[in-house]
Amino acid sequence: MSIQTLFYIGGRLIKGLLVLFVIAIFNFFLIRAAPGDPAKVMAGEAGAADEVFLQQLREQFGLDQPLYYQLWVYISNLVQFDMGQTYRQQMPVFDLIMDRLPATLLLTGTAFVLSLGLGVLVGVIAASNHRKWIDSAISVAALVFYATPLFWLALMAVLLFSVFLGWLPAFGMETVGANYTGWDRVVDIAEHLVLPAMTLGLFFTAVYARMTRTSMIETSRADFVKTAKAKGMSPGRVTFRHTLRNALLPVVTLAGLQAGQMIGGAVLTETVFAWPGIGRLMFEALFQRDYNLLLGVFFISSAMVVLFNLVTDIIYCLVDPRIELTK
Amino acid sequence: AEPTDGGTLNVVVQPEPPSLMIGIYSNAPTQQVAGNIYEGLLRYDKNLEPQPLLAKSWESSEDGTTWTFHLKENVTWHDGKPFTSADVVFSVDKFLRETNSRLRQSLEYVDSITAPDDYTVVFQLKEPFGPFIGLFETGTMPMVPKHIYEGTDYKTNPANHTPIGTGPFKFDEWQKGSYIHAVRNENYHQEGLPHLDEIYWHVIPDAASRSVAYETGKIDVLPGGSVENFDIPRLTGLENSCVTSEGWEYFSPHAWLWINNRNYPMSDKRFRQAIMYAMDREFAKNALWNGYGKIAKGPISSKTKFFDEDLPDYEYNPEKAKELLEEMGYDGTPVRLMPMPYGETWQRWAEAIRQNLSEVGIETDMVATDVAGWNQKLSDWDYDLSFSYLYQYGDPALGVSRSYISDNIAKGSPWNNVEGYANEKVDQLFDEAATAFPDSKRAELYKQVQQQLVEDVPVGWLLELEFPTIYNCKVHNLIDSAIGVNDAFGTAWIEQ
Amino acid sequence: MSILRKLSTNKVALFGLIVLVFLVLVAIFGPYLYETSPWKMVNRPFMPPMENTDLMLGTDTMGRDVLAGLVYGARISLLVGLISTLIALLIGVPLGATAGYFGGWIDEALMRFTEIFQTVPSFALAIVIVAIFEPSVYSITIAIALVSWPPVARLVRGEFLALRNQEYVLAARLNGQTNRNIILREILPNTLSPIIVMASLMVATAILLESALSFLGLGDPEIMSWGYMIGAARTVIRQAWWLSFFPGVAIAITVLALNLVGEGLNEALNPKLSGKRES
Amino acid sequence: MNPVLKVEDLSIRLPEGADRPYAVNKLSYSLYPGEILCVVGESGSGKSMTANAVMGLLPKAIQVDKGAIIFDGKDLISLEEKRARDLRGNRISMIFQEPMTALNPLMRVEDQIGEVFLIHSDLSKQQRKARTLELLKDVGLPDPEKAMRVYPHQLSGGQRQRVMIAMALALEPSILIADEPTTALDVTTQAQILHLIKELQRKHGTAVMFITHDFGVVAEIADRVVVMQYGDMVEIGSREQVLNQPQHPYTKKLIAAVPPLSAPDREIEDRAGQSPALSVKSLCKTYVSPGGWFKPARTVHAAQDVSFDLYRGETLGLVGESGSGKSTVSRCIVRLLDSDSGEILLGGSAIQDLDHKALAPFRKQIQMVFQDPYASLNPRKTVGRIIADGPIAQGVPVAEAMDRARELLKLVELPETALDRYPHEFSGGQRQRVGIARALAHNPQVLVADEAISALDVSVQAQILELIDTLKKKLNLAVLFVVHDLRVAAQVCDRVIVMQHGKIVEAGNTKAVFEDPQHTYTQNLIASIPGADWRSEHQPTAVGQPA
Ligand SMILES: Nc1ncnc2c1ncn2[C@@H]1O[C@H](COP(=O)(O)OP(=O)(O)OP(=O)(O)O)[C@@H](O)[C@H]1O
Ligand SMILES: Nc1ncnc2c1ncn2[C@@H]1O[C@H](COP(=O)(O)OP(=O)(O)OP(=O)(O)O)[C@@H](O)[C@H]1O
Ligand SMILES: [Mg+2]
Ligand SMILES: [Mg+2]
Ligand code: NI
Repeated sequence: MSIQTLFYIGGRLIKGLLVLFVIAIFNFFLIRAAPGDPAKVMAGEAGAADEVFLQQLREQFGLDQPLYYQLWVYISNLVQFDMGQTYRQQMPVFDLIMDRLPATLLLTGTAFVLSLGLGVLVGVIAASNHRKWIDSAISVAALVFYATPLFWLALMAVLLFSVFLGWLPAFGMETVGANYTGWDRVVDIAEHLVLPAMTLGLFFTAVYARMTRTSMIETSRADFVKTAKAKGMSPGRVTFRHTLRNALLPVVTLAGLQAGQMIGGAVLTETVFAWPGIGRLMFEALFQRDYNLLLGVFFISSAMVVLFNLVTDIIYCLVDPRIELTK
Repeated sequence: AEPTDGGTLNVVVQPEPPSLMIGIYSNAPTQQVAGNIYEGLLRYDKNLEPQPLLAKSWESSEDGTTWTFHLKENVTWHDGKPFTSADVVFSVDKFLRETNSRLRQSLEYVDSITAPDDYTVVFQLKEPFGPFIGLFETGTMPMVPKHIYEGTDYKTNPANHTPIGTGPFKFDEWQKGSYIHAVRNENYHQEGLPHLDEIYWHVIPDAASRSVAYETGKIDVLPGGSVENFDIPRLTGLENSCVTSEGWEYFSPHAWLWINNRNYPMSDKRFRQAIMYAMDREFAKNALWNGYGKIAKGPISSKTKFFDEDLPDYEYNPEKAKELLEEMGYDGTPVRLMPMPYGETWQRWAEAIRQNLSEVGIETDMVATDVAGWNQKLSDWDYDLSFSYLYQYGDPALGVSRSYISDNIAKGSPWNNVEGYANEKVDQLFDEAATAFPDSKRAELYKQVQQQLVEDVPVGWLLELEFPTIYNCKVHNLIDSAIGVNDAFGTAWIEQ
Repeated sequence: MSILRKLSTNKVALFGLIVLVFLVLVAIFGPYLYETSPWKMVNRPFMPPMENTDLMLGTDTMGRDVLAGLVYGARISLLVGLISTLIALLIGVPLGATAGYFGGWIDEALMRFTEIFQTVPSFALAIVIVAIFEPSVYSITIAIALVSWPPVARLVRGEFLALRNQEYVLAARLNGQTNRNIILREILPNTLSPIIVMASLMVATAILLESALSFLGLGDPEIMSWGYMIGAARTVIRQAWWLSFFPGVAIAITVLALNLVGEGLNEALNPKLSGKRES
Repeated sequence: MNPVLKVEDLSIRLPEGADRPYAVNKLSYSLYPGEILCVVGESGSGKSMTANAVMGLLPKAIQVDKGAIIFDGKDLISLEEKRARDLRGNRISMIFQEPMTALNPLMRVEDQIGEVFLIHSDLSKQQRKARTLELLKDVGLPDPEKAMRVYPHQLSGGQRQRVMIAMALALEPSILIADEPTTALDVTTQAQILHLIKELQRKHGTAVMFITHDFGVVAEIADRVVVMQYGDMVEIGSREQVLNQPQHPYTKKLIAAVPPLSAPDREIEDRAGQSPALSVKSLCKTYVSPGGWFKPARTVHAAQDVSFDLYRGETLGLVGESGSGKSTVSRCIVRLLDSDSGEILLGGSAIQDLDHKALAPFRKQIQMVFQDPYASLNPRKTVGRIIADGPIAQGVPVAEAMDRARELLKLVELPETALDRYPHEFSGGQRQRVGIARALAHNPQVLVADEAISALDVSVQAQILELIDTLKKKLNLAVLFVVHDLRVAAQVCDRVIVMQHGKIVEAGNTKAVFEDPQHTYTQNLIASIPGADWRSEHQPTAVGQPA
């Protein structure tokens, strides 16, 4: 890696941080626009509360300060990578998120890898059988999965695989209380992972399959593919050595964009499957008006997007020699 | 059968509690877990009669102003320190006075709390307070360890994360977002208890997932309200599935429609009465609550002391409602209806009532909110119609009067007299009834109050809710007090 | 119109178009078949489909007619999809056009702005916006629009970047036409095909988004929509499969039809894909 | 001698809805070892189709209807795919028109060439590398060692075409099919590539099927020529025969349309007393492509100290290789680009610094005709609006502007009915007429034509050139004619300016410059013109006049 590339990455990171910073401020005000505050929610859960109690809570959370001051405190803490305390759990936001992030990364990562692998494979099969029945079958299947609401699929999957067939656990990340260690634990988690990763991944599989198919068909009309054929290569070799590599470029871009977005998109899946990730954490934080936590989740997931975009760029540069990481 | 020792109990807790420090956080999920770790001085059987717990006996003076409690002598905290009367005085007089707003109001009646010796505590009241002996349940008056909390900032004390109590189970681990784990307290002060080895409270945020968890045997106990009502018949129909409505006697949740008495047309009594006649509460009970519960006649639950059997009924009668509306000259002004954001049932209920009202000519606009927004709007009195259900805490002075007395009209809380009903006569009757002595006198006063309120319809009473607890029949003795799953599972045992 | 003719030669797209036209007809005229609102409790709850000829698709948790809900829901789903897409276009097209046409720092600034919206996970942002401004048809539509305009802006910007140095644009500049005229009359009409294709797909996505929001309990309580129906039926999926099944199928079919039409349009409008030679 | 390839009665059917039923109809000819057979014909005449049929690279939708292609005793059309594959790239190879896209952008040159050995031989890795290096040396790539390791985008067009040739000749095929391999290149590069192909062909005795539409190229390298029109072969014969005694009227027409290289005698008007319509003084323009983080900015001096005068009634040619700055200069003049320094005087007024508003009146005086007849007309507007929108923007009432558009259509020899039609309904030549009409809508004094005919077929080129010439005379225009085709420049320009690297290296009367070029660059340029000998001594045929 050249110095230039390093500078490029550094530059991108700085730009990314600036974007994150603006997002943090934007979110800060957005969230405060919501009616109610965390003290009220917590008081509400208690089933009874008076002004004194509310006031105590607000003081404790620093919510009695003027808004601009709160923003100042938040931002100046953020600059030191301190995201504050959660109101409910009374622990550092960062710790809580880091507690939950691995679960989300595991889920989205698995779904991502599966869907990308499967999607590309299926897309290639469809493209190389362009206009034959298998292409139509794949295209129709991809479209159906693309058009079916995710949560619906999730519910159906639970019904089928957990309730009727009893093959797979319906929720959670591991068997609670089993205290598995080592390999057993891996197997246990893997079992729990199947359904959520599948439901989350199916949609994206459809997306990548469609994209790969289109891109393959388009690329297969390129001149250099003709050159390759003119060399007397077998169709398989042409597909894999020439067409696929070029056709994957747009898929890589899309995948990079979506990898980041998937984290936010996992809210539904995490809810249905009780997966202890940050999507759900965000959802709960929102309704509990746990400002710090919500801002934290947003910050971290936006940071992930920035990070993934950068990684995509780097991968793109490694795959495509025409792109130089300098602008 | 004879109880057997051992086994793991898997319970659902919904939502995940904010903390287990029951002295500070008095909400239901906290108590459901922490009720096994902390204890109060007394517990209450299903007839709301006090039973010994940390106090082995108690007595009151003739005039009901001096209460003396004798504590058990072999009680230790989970960290091994002995539990004494100093802990009681600290807990009630210092800690809870500061942190527990509900108890704080009742403690207004208490003049002093003293500990003549290590195992005796004396409460001196300013005047007789009817519900006093009902205050000693774990959720209302939990004992907290003085040696840990004295002189610290209670809210930020690190021990809040690792609760120390005297209960039958000890806190072990809390995987945020997944489960809370408690294990058997070997040194529990009640001989032979607890039977269970450990308890897991599982956090499963989705109702459908919770019922699947129960079906697949991952969960043994679904406390009331943790699955959608529609699922109850199916789940109870499963093999080995038991169900009980018991364990809510102390709380007696009472549901009603908030009616903002300040604004036209709700300011007109006839309009409020029309609403009562327009609502098909029987349908709602059957369609939405699976027939569980009982239609509420008035402000006091039929399970609570001082309920008046002879109150008139507001039966479902749209014609009557229309007449009343005509009589008052209702001009068709639409009213806003704000459902309670506590799950599907309440949403559906709002839809049903909306339909009921539209059939008698009252048009409604639905206002959607989430919990925070709902709290906010109610406390700001920015609503026309909304829902709520409140606990009765075994005595009208604790759980009923708060919603109707004019002293309690204050912006900022959704739990007081939010409807803005003010009636001097009612105020006075409630006031007298709280301190009247003995109970027969109180009953007379409460009867009058109920008659008056039912006539005025400050709120639209809906249903005495029942939250059936569904559990695997292999679990025995699950519910043995008036607070049900919110109490410790000390006597519960699992058939091996 | 030649686009229509081209579409009609593509059987799959034609099928999508027919389905879509049918849905639109249902959305427009369907509700007139029912005198009362879809909220009316007409029969006993949980009546399975086909049991009563008046209630072909059965009743829901509260005894409301599922078919009536579907018919009314078509209107809302399509409307939310259409309007949010329209708003997204109204934000994205001018923004992308300005950025692409003028370039330079204007482009840089506008693209940074777009990037902000692209960096926040969009579904999460939609949830927050709806929750904060309280679920209603308006907040939902706006939230969907707010999270779906950035791709439009990027697309339009790309097209403008590519077209602004086309010779016919240069000719217009030489003719002394104003920038506004050039943007609106010269370039914009030539970017319409990709925009139309994207819009048709966005409508589909918006319908899915709306249903996802409703599923999470963030639907408009005033209005019967497919998303609401599934969201409400989700808790009784075990007792009454038909309650979530039919609206689920309705969504899938609508989205599918929109996608088919979108793809057909893409094929008809994009010579690269049509298999014919460019000329 | 036996032919290496025999095309027998070949017919290729086009899919339904195409402009004609057959891409290639009953085609028969032979290719002999060691010869270069040129296939010429206008665009769409089926040249590429034939080549693709030989290579077995026809698009799926297109089928050979009947006929045979005999190679080595086997019919390539009925040959099973696996066997045909063995021949491709091995015994028969092909190079394509677009060197920019014909190479895989993601693979190093070395790997792309090496692949041929990988498929058809069992050379070891070392051997493959050695052979590749040899090949690259053979095709005259500078620094072949380094060239092996680079990616295609790091090479210039000519270099890429050399790589393609190296790849095609890797296994010493019997037949090389070259489909317009030089069309996308500069004259000088073209000359080099043509030379290279000829040289290698001699060295290896390869038979070459060379597809082109440029008769200059034919004259330069062909042994025999096949002329095609609408899928039919209209003529076949030796180079001399076809070029000098064409038999078929179509061939005659094509050849007549090729402008001779020598400039005709022209009356040189004395302009001493006249003031120029356009005067450019010391024009400079430098492109600075912005550097990134720590990336040095790239600067290109596209115009340096460019000065010339242009008078009404004359055509001034601006010639030079690709990238020499011709377009830059012409765009600066019409103020599509802002120049860095220097003066542009239009009818005596300096316009280089005027802003959008102040420029408006001057827009009428100077107009431009663009290169690409497809890209220069807005596909969504009617021809009438395209022509009239300029005047309308300048405040002319719509009805009046439309009337004027009608007149202009007549002027450029298009029917009035064209007014309400859209550009896609017209041929390339007709569109270019619309473009000219648009430029004339303002009654300009100066007309800038940037490669206005480059994208057209030869016969159409001639018509457009004639039109411009007529209009110039009729309207007394000053024409700045930007062109890279020196044959054209020689024919139509009164004076020429030769540019190289943004500088004017030579200027003067056309005849003088062509007959006695002073600057070595000009000499080089003229020498590179393919088929320079052919028709240069010929008596000039008047442009566009049918032979
Ligand atoms: N993929 C295709 N599908 C349908 N028709 C095609 C296709 N490719 C070429 N054609 C048609 O076949 C005919 C011959 O085309 P071909 O490419 O052989 O022309 P050409 O002589 O090589 O022209 P050019 O000089 O423009 O390369 C034309 O009418 C063209 O429109
Ligand atoms: N917008 C631009 N930015 C940077 N460099 C440019 C730009 N436009 C042209 N150049 C460079 O300026 C030089 C002159 O370009 P110009 O287009 O004027 O050449 P030309 O003589 O018209 O060539 P051609 O015959 O290919 O049209 C070239 O090296 C080109 O790469
Ligand atoms: Mg060709
Ligand atoms: Mg140029
Ligand atoms: Ni590197």
